[in-house]
Amino acid sequence: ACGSNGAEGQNNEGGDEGSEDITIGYAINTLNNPFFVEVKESAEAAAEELGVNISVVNANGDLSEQISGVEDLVQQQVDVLIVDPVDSEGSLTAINGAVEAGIPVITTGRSIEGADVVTHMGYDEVKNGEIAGEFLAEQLEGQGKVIELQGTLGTDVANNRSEGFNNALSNYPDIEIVSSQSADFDRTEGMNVTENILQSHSEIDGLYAANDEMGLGALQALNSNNLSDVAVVSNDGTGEALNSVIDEELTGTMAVSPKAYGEEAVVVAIDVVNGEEQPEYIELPSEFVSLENVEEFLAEQ
Amino acid sequence: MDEMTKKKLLSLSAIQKYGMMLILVLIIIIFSVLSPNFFTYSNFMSMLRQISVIGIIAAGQTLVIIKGGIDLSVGSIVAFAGVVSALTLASTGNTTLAIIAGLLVGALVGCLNGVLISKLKLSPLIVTLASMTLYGGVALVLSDGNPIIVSESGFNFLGQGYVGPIPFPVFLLIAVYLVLFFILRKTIHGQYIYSIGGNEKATKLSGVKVDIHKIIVYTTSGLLAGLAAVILTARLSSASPVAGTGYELDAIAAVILGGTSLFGGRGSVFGTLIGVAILGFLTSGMNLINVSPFYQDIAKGLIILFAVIIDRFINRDK
Amino acid sequence: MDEMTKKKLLSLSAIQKYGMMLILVLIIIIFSVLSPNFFTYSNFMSMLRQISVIGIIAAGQTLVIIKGGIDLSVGSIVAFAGVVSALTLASTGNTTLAIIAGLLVGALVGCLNGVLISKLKLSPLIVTLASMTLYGGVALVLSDGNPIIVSESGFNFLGQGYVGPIPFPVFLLIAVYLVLFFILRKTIHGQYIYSIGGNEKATKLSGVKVDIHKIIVYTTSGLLAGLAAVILTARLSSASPVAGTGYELDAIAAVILGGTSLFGGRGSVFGTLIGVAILGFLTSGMNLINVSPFYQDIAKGLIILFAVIIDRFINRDK
Amino acid sequence: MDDLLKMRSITKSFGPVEVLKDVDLTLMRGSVHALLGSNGAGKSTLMKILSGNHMSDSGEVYLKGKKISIVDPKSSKENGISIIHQEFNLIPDLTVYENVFLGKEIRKGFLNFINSKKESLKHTQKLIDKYGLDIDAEKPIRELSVGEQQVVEILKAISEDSSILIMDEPTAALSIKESERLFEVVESIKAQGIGIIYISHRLDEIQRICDYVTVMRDGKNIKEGGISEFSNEKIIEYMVGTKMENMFPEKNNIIGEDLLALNHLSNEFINNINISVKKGEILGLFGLIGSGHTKVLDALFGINKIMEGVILINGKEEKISSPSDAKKLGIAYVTENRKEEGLILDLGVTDNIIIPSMKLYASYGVKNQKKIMNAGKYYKEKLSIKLNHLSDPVVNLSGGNQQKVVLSKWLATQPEVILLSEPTRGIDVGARSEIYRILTNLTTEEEKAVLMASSDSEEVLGLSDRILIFFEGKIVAEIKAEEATPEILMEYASGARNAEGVKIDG
Ligand SMILES: Nc1ncnc2c1ncn2[C@@H]1O[C@H](COP(=O)(O)OP(=O)(O)OP(=O)(O)O)[C@@H](O)[C@H]1O
Ligand SMILES: Nc1ncnc2c1ncn2[C@@H]1O[C@H](COP(=O)(O)OP(=O)(O)OP(=O)(O)O)[C@@H](O)[C@H]1O
Ligand SMILES: [Mg+2]
Ligand SMILES: [Mg+2]
Repeated sequence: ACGSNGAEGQNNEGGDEGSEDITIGYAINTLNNPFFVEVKESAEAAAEELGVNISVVNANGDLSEQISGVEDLVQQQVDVLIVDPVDSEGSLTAINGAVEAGIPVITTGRSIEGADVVTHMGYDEVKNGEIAGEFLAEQLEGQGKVIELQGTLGTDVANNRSEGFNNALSNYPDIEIVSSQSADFDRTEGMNVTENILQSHSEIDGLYAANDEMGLGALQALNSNNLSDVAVVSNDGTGEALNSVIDEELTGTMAVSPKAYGEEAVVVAIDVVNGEEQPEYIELPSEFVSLENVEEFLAEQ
Repeated sequence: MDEMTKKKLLSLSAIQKYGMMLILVLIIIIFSVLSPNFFTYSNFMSMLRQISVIGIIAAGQTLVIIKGGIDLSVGSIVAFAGVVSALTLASTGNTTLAIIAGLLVGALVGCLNGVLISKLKLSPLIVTLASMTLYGGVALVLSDGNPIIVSESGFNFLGQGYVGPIPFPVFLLIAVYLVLFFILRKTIHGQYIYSIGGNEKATKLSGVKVDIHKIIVYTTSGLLAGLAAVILTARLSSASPVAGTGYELDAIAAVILGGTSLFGGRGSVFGTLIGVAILGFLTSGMNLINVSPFYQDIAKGLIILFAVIIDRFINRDK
Repeated sequence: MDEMTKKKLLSLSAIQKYGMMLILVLIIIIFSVLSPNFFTYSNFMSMLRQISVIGIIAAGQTLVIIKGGIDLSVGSIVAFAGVVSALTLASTGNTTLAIIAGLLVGALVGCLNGVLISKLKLSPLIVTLASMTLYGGVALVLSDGNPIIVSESGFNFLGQGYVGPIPFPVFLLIAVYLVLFFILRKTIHGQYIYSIGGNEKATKLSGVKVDIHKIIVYTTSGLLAGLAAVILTARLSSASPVAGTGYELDAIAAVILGGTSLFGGRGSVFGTLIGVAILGFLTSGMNLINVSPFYQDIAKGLIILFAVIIDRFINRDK
Repeated sequence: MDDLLKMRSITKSFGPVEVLKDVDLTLMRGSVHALLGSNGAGKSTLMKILSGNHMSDSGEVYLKGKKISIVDPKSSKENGISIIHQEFNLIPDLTVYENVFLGKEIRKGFLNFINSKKESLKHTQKLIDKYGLDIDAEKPIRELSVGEQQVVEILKAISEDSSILIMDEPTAALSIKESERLFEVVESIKAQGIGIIYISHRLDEIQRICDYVTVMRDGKNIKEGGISEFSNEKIIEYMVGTKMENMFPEKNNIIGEDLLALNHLSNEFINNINISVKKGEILGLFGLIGSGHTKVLDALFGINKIMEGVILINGKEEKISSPSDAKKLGIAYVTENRKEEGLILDLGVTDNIIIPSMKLYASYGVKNQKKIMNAGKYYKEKLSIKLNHLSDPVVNLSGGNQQKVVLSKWLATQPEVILLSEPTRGIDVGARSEIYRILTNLTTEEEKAVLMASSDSEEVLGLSDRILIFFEGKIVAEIKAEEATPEILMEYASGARNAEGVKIDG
């Protein structure tokens, strides 16, 4: 009944009974990152296909913007809310606001302790960091020098992925992390920071980046320094990163499949509105992708 | 006839003064038409609560800009003061102490900015830019990069509670604007803020201790950023070391949109409040009518432009 | 004796003029001591290549600020022009066309800013803030939020190639500074930029077509942001719709650090180049000696403060 | 001896340039002491040391026999010294009364933090009424004419309880009527035992109100004593160093054909203005403060919109909607407010001079540095501008020399018609006569036309071929120079005599 843009027109096409008037609110963490852009797009595509309205608000990675966005969705009287929390702890209030207004909430990505949500869909970022770290260590056969590029300091993902990576490497005493710097999840920064580090550590064997953007930037820096046999491992599994794996540029990426992420969330949200029971935790597919399995992985998508 | 012309001129100048107010009203009308959920008490309270943090920061920024300066450090102060406040609460369990700690940190940072700017005659932009970087880093180090949870309900009342039907942050927002309005219009300090912004040298030649008033202005700005930090922390039940990023630009935008000149000497907090409301209502309204996020920026940019152009035509002669 | 005093004074004023240069030298010396890899040809070229993007943007911003304005839209122009350039390349495969498209987009946005600011007498801060929001959104919509890959090696030469031993972006950086230096110091237009910034009213009353020169200044700033976008795209072999975020503040910081007054009327591109180098070398140097990321911001904030304070003591009388 | 203030052996240098060399000054209680000297002699600098704007390099100041130290404006005020600066120090967006009470607001309420604007307004209004001034206390400074701003500066200074009042060219922007009022104010202040230091380039007022005279030249004391020892001729001789002939040059210009005509020009400030000027003619526009004579020039130069009427140049109707249009038609305008409208204070002298005529000193947009330097040198010589370096920012020049820079910059455009508003405001006698000579030469030798708006009747009478008198935005009389006297000008300008029976140019 509300809204004047395209979303409204879509509900006529949906054939499913019971879903005609459903409006899903989606409070997304950020769109400054291709990963989340893909999440948003897949969610919107799924909503269109299933004939429901979807209303997306963007928090730009800021906690208070997330609260505001959720509040706006509550005012809009959405039927169900998907929250991709900016922070595993800080986003609690935002969710409580919606719960109090009687709107069922699903969280994706980070789980929020103590939140009264219908279900959580996600994965363990610490574990993902560990898997990526483990893979890198194996590539280096347990020895060598590596660089770590962290995400934006003070954010959850950055902390967890770094923690996991360091956990994994703590089992490999012969691998030295020569430098660990933040590159803000940003490609340009990834390139610049890598270039700087290469000035004092020109002989490196591996590089770990907390997301694909930084990893792709780092590759740029490595290539221009003619360091083509450095193993580069990153996180996310965006389309560009996967192509880079095929091209044997990127060694591997911890793919958390943005497509599945968005689609699944919408499907589950509709089920929630229709009163179907949900498990407490739905594990999202995540898979480490390297040259070995990249074709397979792409085919599945 | 002379009387009539005068009256005409008076009412014209009223419209001029409130040009931006008309635009705010226009925005409210348009969104009310587009969504039945916009023009409701609950949505207004929700929107006002949303703008309270930026609103309070922008109030302090107004004084700074009228004075002819600028304060880029307010965003970092929000992070720093929030973290300190939350840490204090965590270690002492004392709500009052935590609030005071947050306010104090803000005021101290502001005071230091003011001293550097006035006593060493440094550029406000560079000093507060350095502060912005510096205290942002301090917030990260203090919190170890992690958000700090605050579960004290007394503290969280500041962000989540109500005074009668009015959310507490909205109550604080109104109080801050009333106090600053009073300071600017009625006190000697307020008079000096305008005159320093208008002509610092002349003010100094009139025997005014310009430095002290400058320091007070930056301290006020810091203090209000500290207050904003406490409210934000209480709203979120947690303090994040990266909270407040970019708030400085939002606040400055609201101040300038509200008719305060970047060159100092003129402006009002009332205008700023309208500026804050325009920007805030716009975002909320677009979320409410479900404008796609990518198009929100485009719409926002166009509407800001439209607003200043309309305002210019209303104020054509100035 | 009179001759001697004169000479002494001259050399003093040279130090004053180059106060920031001394600080740059200090920074270079300190990092050279701390790391054997800092003071090497390859590191210098690498650092210069890194500052080329911000450097080129800051050059344009210098003109704007000397003129008494400000341009917040440059960051978004980097995103917008980069995306347009990459899309042009993708659809036509023509490198020249892609470069022209990027430059043109920048110049057009700048020109539009200039027209709104000069013809409608709007506040530069608000107009360019609106542009920043607007064109940031346009970049997102055009690219659908995704980076656009550029694999044309001719195009990528702009960011990755070398002219002899000098990286091409560094070559462009130097060229831009030489041209702007020439414009500011040697041309009528340059003279008017200073005089508009110094006293716009008096310049207008001298029969100068102030509006045209303002428009040219904003167009130049936009054009240079477009050039920076092309270089950045070529360096990364891809254009991101969120590239350039925050570059406006970095550029403004460099300009002010370089001694240009935010109130207009004075400054130089040479100073800006030093400001850009100080900020850039600082970051690079800290990465090089592996300062913990949490402490980098603290160090950077303190060093900026330290730099302006030292500069103030050298320039005490001004 | 009842001396109030003694300054002893004051020296002051700016960088390498010594502008005060062992200067002494003694001020008696209840006296008016004239401080005289040509532009750049160091008068304002000496006074700024007294008011705490500048610190002297050496020397002492004694107040009532006691040595005092003045380190900033505040300590100067605390010693009972107040000053009317030569350059205005007003806050443009504040009202008249807020400016008058700036720094001495009337406090009330909690902890005395409240600013009682009502009281300030009341007191300001009282002052305005007391001295019979015509000024709106609630108007922002921005909307006042230069003369009105000068009045505010005076109000600001006399509203203070001080024992010493410094007036640095207080009448420079005043017309006869306001000057007369000021002299009354000076008399009454003097009667209270206050000592006044009075700086002016108008010698007849010196004779009228001053008791003692100190003449400076090049930063040194030249002569001092009671006013009876000084005739105007003597003063000029001490100031300039040589005897001076006539102030106004012999006129033998031949008035040619019509050059410029304004027909029925009106806008919000002026009403149905008809003026025609011929080649080689100097037309004087005379009026009191706020009479709108400056506004006619503003309209002609495209600064203010014209609502009705037409402008003809050489018989052809021209549309002038901006200063650049006017400049293209060969019009130059020396505006009255040099600091705000005339100069770019941070730029050098040469840079200021070439701004309107830049195209003459450049090819393909690139400046010809040599030509520019030569232009700077040429005008420095021609108008004897006193400065250290042609690249010095004009903000450091003395007031009179700044005015010469403004004049130079318009002469450099080689205009056909020169508009001037208060062209010799603050200019010393030597330079003033030089400027009169230049203007006269332009009309005799180059057949240019000059329109000069001025509130200085002596100058209007001495220089003009014809005089138009303004009152409330209208021309009330047109008089041939030979037939005019200061009394006639005043009568029309103050509205005492009305225009009937007076021939208005048609
Ligand atoms: N801040 C300054 N820096 C450098 N030189 C200065 C400064 N202020 C004044 N001067 C120089 O000192 C000299 C004396 O200036 P001052 O203003 O005292 O002259 P004045 O006698 O008041 O002249 P006028 O009659 O034109 O007002 C001039 O040559 C002027 O250029
Ligand atoms: N911007 C403005 N807004 C409103 N009123 C103005 C403005 N500028 C000038 N005025 C008024 O217009 C009147 C005429 O001004 P004008 O400058 O022509 O006076 P003037 O005769 O030249 O006086 P003076 O000798 O003081 O310069 C004055 O009363 C002044 O207060
Ligand atoms: Mg003087
Ligand atoms: Mg006048």
